[in-house]
Amino acid sequence: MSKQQKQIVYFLFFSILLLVGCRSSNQSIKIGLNTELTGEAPAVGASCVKAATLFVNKMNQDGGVDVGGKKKPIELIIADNGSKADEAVVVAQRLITQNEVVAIVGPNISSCAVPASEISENMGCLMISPWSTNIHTTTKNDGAFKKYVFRACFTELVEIPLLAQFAMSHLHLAKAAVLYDMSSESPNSAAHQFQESFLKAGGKIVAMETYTSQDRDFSAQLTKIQASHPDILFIPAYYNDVPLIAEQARNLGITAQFLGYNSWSTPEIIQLDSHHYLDHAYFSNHFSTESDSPLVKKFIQSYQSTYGTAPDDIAALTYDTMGLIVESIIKAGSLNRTAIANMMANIEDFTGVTGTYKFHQGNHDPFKNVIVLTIENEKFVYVTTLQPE
Amino acid sequence: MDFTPEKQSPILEVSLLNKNFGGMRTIIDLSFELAPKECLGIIGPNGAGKTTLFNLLSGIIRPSSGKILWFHQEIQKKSSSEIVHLGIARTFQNIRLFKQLSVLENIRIAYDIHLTYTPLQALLRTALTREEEKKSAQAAMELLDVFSITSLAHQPAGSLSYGDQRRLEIARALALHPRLLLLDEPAAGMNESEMYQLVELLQWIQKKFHVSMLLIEHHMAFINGLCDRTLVLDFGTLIAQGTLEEIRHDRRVIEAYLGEAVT
Amino acid sequence: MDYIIQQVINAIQLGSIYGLIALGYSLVYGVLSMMNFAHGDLFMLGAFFCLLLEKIIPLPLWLALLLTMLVIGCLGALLERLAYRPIRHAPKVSAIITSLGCGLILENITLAMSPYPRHMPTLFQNSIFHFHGITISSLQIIVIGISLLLMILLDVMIRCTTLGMVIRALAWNRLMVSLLGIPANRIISFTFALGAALGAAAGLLYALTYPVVSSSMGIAIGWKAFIAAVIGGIGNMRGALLGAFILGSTEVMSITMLPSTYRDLIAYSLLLIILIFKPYGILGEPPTQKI
Amino acid sequence: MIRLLDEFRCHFAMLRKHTIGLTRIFHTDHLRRSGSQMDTALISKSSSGSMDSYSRRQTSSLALPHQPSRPPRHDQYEISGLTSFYLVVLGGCSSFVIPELCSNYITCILITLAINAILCVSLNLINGYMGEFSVGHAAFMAIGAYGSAIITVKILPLIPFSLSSFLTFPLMVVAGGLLAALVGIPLALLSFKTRGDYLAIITLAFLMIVKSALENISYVGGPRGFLGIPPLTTLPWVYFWAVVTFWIMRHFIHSKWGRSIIAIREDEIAAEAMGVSTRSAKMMTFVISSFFAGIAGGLFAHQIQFINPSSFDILRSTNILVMVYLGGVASLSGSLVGAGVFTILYQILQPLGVWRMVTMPLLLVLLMIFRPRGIMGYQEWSCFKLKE
Repeated sequence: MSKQQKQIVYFLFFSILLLVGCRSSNQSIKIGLNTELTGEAPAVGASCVKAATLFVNKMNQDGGVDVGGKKKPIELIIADNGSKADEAVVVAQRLITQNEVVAIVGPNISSCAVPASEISENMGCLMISPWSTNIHTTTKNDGAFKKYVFRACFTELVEIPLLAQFAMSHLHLAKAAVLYDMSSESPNSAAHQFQESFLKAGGKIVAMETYTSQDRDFSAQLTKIQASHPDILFIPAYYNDVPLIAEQARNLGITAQFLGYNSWSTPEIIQLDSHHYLDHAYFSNHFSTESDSPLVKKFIQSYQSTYGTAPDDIAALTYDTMGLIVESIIKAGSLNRTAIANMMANIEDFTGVTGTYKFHQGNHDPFKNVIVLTIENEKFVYVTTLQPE
Repeated sequence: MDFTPEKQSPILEVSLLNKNFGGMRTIIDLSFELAPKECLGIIGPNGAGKTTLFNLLSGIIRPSSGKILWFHQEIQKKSSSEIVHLGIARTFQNIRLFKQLSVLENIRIAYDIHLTYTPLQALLRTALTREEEKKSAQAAMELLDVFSITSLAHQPAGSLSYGDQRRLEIARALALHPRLLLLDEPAAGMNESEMYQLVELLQWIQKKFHVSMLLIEHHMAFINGLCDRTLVLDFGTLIAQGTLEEIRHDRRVIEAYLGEAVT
Repeated sequence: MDYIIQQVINAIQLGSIYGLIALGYSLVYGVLSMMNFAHGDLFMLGAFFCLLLEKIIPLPLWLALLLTMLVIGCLGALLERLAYRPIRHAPKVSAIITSLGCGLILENITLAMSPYPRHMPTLFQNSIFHFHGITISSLQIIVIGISLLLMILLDVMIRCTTLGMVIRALAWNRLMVSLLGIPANRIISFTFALGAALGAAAGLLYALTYPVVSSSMGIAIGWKAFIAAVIGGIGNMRGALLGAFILGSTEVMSITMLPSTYRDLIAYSLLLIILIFKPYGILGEPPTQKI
Repeated sequence: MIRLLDEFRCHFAMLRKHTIGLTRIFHTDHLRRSGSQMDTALISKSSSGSMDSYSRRQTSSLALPHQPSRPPRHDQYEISGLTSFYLVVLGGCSSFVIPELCSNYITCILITLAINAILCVSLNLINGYMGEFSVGHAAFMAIGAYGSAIITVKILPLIPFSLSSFLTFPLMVVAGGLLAALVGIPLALLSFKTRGDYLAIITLAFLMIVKSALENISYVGGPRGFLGIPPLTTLPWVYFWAVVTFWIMRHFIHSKWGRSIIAIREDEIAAEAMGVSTRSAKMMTFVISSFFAGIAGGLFAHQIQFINPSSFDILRSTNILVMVYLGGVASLSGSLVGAGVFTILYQILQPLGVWRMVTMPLLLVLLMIFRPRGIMGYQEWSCFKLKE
């Protein structure tokens, strides 16, 4: 063998060694967190990590999770998907094959959750998205549910029609304008869902205006909206855009009632709205901090004492997601991924901080109530609970 | 006056050529002819429009009016590369070599106009492509040998001495196998002996490759050694033409160079 | 009619902010023929610095503006010294890549320090005037006023002072200027500082108008302002302004007349059309080349 | 303690030996870009070639005090054509073996690496070889991705008989590439008039237009993205496409068109004066470059199974640019190195969280300051050169 050939062989040998890498296994329950720490929605990822860490610390302090008679601690593996679809796929694959997690929490943003769910489904690993509302996260193209993918929140198909109904029957306002972020997936579908539901409920849509992510000047669109004299301005937009839209709308003399949906629910929105333009605006949400349930109170208290802020809906949903996973691990009594996913599908009475979860009849989207909140005195105030039919 | 040494039909006819830049008329009603194998010198004070004339002939800029006939075919509207394909090659006053590429590559790029393979053949690297590439590399090396810069074949062209760069530029133009060579101050920046060597080389080239030449030069000795006839340009107009001897005694030429006071 | 006038006001406001950023691009390009892609991030830092300043000591607007311009100006000069000067003689492309890299570094450091968008405090009492259905806020007037003032000051400085003359001379021939005994490096640093200060001022005004400050605001606005500078003819100060107003009014107009989803499509198509007919921008001149 | 140190030194020495060996295999020397053997042969041939006595006299009299001609170095580490063929085959075999042996994550990273390498080499054609500055490469990728996805998801099911994906997948990818190439034509037309910074802006605007248009077309899902793309991209397939891309690129670069675009980079007017039709050269470059970006897009779509317009924003273009300039301009091996280093660093730096986004550009800036041409700028591993 010549020197040159030898070197090539060495090179290949080392590269294969490098590729095979090292695999390890220990006695903890590994749960992966595939979330948006960087990119367009860092606040979402931060809340998600906080709540999950809180949950894991609590469980580990209690001695861990009972798996088939043995107490095992939980190990949380946090990975950043940068709010990008391709990164989310790579992260999902890494969590499943490198870190060998038993279940994945996240991604939260639908554009990441949809592709990541395909990976979980193909590789047979439970994935629960706390916050993704896109129907394709849990369903395949033919409409059937993916075996391994669930979500902890309601979808916009549930939320938005109830919100439209609320606007018509509670607020008695029938002329709506919509200003939405067209380049973001969730606001875009919420806007179109609202248009459909509001028309069905007997209302009238007088203006549909759009902007793109990162825009800060909405005056042209708002001037156009003002010319159509709406009673309601529905703003499906992420929390950092909403205060700006509200301020510019009020400054232009728009007096319409503001209406929002669950993307508003981060407490940041109140901090950004220092001039209270958003006071008395209504929005639908997953979660209210004003609940009387001891479970919720305990959660809020421990969250507040650990992080100094009140939890938002993403934190609450992540907390519930972790609870759901642990619940099905206990029920399954093993760390077998398929067994855990099967147990998950049979959960009918899990009570979390955002309400009671039911996954009946093979439905992987939970059956939950929609809560309506309003903003008063720098606080989210509970208004009413809407029951889906 | 008898313009052409031999009674042959001219290969290049320029008639009533004009070029305006904004309001500036750089070339005004210029007409001349070039016979086969003739070497025509162009002289004139700075700003007389000599380089502009070359740019017009080589298609880098388009004339405002007038005609350029090359073998009785109008070329004034053709692009620079089309004109090259018709057989007119040029060098530049401020050398424009591909400075980061090697000397050999400079020549090969010029030689590429003789290669006939199609894009598909290039992508698949067929036998024809390989053969032509091989030939072109050989031819380029032979040309470098003629100019005795073979030893520099793999140096970046920008690292060559000034005189070598001038020669390389001429070699590169010759690789196009032109029938007319436009040389813009080929001897600029050369010392006496280098200049004479260049004259000899150009004479040899003219004989060997049967090219006509049109050259801009300030050194009268250079013109004297090479050119059959000389045109004198001043402010864009042709003020005199003929042999160097005839021009030397032309009143308008003397005026243009030395001012009106001397008569 | 009210509607149209209102939209015209919107266009002017948008245009004047684009203009202020575009000026910074043009200034640096004019002197170094280098696209400083980090400019958008200096703009963002301007807003952040002012935010920080107001958190520590609440200052009046003019003082905050001056301080912000000063500090970000120094930062711009520092950036030039550390990142751009070492590669001034490298191929042009590496300068572009370096500026892209610097922009990303600045943006991501800010993101790491402050992952959430922040609210910008108001620096003065904003009052809103309504006449005949048209709405103007005092903020809008101040923003447009300060932008125009800065633009005029810059124009006067470039045209009428010795320093301006040196800057213009640098744009023509850097070597010659240094041969004349003028400290070219210092002038280049100063120009960078000036460009950065303008960007920072724009950042501050922008943050006042749209009081949410986030680390990603530099990229979106920066690219748009850059396009504005190119439409007008990059390197040309007046062109930058013209481009900014054209871009601002096109955006507003396309929202007014058509479904707003097509705004970007129309704005960028306009840019392409302008560059097809005027390849070097409306007021730009093609680079002269001696053959 | 001393024994430990000694052992460590031994280890280090071994490691160094291997590294040196490796660098020698991929021997780099930019002066010898055109291949050395051929030139030695030619020098000897032409000097003995027929030349009349006049010219020989000329030669001697003209000879200036040149540096003595350097004998071309012979390098025992040069990879022969046959060896590189074996390497390619070996890589092909391992592309089948690796997914079986290693985890999906490793496979996924390798697929991403190969796609990045294709993107990188296609952008290098415009930015490195032709010397233009395009920032709109993500647009071609988007068009390729959407084009092939539309064919897979919307058009193929309309065909009454079913075809195996082994047959259809390459066709779909090529169709995506052709679509991207078609869209590359108008951009090429614009590049005739403008150069440099202005062309950069045109490509940027072009990217924005493509993205904005995709957001407005509900047929492809608008901002919601395009769903349900089957996962057809496997490691052997991307390996195949990467090899095809590099193979074709290598031949293009070393053809007369390759030389003509390099000439355009060096001096457009001189290139035109050397008979290079700059228009057709530019057109060809843009078409080939956008074709391969489209191919990469098609592969990307069938890997991620979901595409949305925001996947193809300026940030993606910036990433490709970073890979090109990290690896080195005007170098095929540089593209491979750039894509490899970028993809792997991106994963290795994952634990840094947000600071990863600071580290990557910082590395780039340092590289630009200390090695402005990138790791392999204007240099080539011998296996990417062509024998003539």
